[in-house]
Amino acid sequence: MKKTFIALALPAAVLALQACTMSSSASDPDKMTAEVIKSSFVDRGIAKLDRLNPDPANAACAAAEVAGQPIDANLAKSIEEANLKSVQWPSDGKFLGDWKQGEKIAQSGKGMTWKDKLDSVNGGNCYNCHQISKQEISFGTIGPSLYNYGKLRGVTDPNSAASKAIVEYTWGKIWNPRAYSACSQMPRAGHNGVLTQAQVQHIMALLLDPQSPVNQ
Amino acid sequence: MAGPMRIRAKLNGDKTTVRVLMSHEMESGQRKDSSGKLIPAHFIQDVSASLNGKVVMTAEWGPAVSKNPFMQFEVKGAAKGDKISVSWKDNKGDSRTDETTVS
Amino acid sequence: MQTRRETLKQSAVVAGLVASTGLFPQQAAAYEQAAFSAKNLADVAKALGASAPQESNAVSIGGPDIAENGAVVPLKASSTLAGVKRMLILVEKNPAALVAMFNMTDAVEADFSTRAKMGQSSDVFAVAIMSDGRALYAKKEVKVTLGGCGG
Amino acid sequence: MKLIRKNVVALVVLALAAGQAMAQKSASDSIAEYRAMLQDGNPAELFEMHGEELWKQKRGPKNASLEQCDLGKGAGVVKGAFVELPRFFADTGRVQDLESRLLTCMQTLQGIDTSSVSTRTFGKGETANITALATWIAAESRGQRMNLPQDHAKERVMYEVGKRLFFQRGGTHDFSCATCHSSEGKRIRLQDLPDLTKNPGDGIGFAAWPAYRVGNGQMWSMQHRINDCYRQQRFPEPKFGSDATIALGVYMGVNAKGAESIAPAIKR
Repeated sequence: MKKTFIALALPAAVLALQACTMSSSASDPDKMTAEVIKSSFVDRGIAKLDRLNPDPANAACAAAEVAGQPIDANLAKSIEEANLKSVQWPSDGKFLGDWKQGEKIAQSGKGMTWKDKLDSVNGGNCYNCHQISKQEISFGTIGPSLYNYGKLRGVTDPNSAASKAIVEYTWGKIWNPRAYSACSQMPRAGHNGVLTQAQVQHIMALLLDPQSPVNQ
Repeated sequence: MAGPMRIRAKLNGDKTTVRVLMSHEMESGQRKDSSGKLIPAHFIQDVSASLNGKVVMTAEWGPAVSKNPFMQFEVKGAAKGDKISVSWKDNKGDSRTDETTVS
Repeated sequence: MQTRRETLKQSAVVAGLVASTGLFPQQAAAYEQAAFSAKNLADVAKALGASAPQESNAVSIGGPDIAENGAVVPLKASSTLAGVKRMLILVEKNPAALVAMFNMTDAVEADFSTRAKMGQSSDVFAVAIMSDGRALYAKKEVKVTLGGCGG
Repeated sequence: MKLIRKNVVALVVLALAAGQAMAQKSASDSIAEYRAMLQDGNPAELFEMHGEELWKQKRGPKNASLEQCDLGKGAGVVKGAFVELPRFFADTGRVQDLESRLLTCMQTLQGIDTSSVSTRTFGKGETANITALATWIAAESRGQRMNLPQDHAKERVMYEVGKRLFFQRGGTHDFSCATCHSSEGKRIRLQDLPDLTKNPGDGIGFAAWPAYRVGNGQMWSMQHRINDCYRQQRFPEPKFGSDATIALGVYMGVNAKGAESIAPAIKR
């Protein structure tokens, strides 16, 4: 967690520089916004003000959205490359854990708000945005359906060479979705320390284990 | 002191639909506070409704009736201008009575 | 047309009246604690001195198929029969099944609605306790869903 | 034995899947039905009654009511005020939303000590009073269409600030308001998410709050709604009546121009 925010401090300075180079009329609301943020927010519980330090990808994606334009293609590419490099692959070499635990993690949206404690077990927030198993009818649609995720991709044995590419992609996507899509709306669950390596392994099993209800 | 009820009594043909909203916590006795202690049950147990002073229905409730309770029933033989009054009493002995006019 | 203000003023007066005349005739008979502690339909009926519950087309239960929030589930119990003494609303999987009991007079229809808390998906029942002691019921399933965010 | 059990489980799962496919088709219909059942008898009415009393009641060191409070349409004008807020107020030199304006009136007209009013006291004391007042004031404009002014330069700046805050990504999950509220027809779990970057339709989004939350039985003002969005975004906390919350109100309110207000609504 701490590591992430140290990494974020530098880009904030970059952002400030970018703002100064903009035309004065456009820079007014940006400057005003920075002042409003400064005067409006306070620390509460574990949610400290440093959570507002923008990293360059967040700032660039938000600016593009404000302008109603897609992010610059070269910038997108560099963001994706940098993030792919930072993905931590499973230290024990195991990509898949237990789908039953994965289901519980996918169901939970808990953790890291100002009401939570630092040592609380975080959820993956998955069902908030995705359909996953067919049994759960209360699912969101912000992200694509993940029902039959492994089956549709032909994963019959996640340990096989044939499945290697999709297994690694899925790990990278959960760990840090920005590795493949610069302005992804999906949280960087691994990179930002929302989920532990073991939790990511369980979610991987939920999606890719042929025994998982997702693939029935 | 508990806030007033919102009572509406509307004549439809020969029946009057009475809708009541009550201001009450309806604490179930199952919930725990932030320190893990059980919050004691606090809920409306007895309800009574009258038409021009004569009791037309009573009710007994458990703690599973929702917070800020809603109740609806149909009274026979009321006319516009008649008084409908509703009372409740909770398990701690607090009570409240309000009334309205059939419209 | 009565304003809310007038209603409020009057309520104080009425409250005084309640204290003196006693608007709770059922308190002559105590609160049905046993019924409100019972775990299922059969035990609730037994606690109220009724016979074994039987399903009946003349009783109906109204409620949603899916409740977006279990904290507030609108339920309606009604019957077309004459001779109904009490209408009950039950949620089978709650810690105590009986939610509410409505006692009839000739001046009201056997038609009552309220809102119940439900901890989980469950069958819900409307029960008519008849003057002759029969307990007639209707049931339906209400699914309780998980809400968004969860944080 | 084990094998047989496995087969049975598989069968059950299959049957469930078929059943669920049908349930899924009608799940949103069922939810709509559930919401419709709650419309008649919205406990927000209890707060509305309390708010009206508070407006007319002489309170505070100055023993005054709020009946001379200027909500933007002149002293004491309540009807229609809600659908034009937040707006610029010359006496404070600020753009204010309904709740921060009520705070001003309680201070100036009634002399009430409002230091206890904060995000930590939602549902309690004077903060609860402000919510009740906002509930009644909103109800007095029920059925009118959102029509926030953008005449004053500060109102236009606040719109631009609100827009930037709306898209600001941060917190541990990189969420912004836009993550959930910038496209049509999306859901979180089973709850529909309004697209707040434009007019989301009558009685949706900004035109629905204050609202009674059935989940916790609480009356939530827009301040409380925005506060809890930020909590779930894993941001630090915006102060009660802070410019960030007001700017977001301007952004959502201006975008909702023409939408019919149904506030106070009832929500899950």
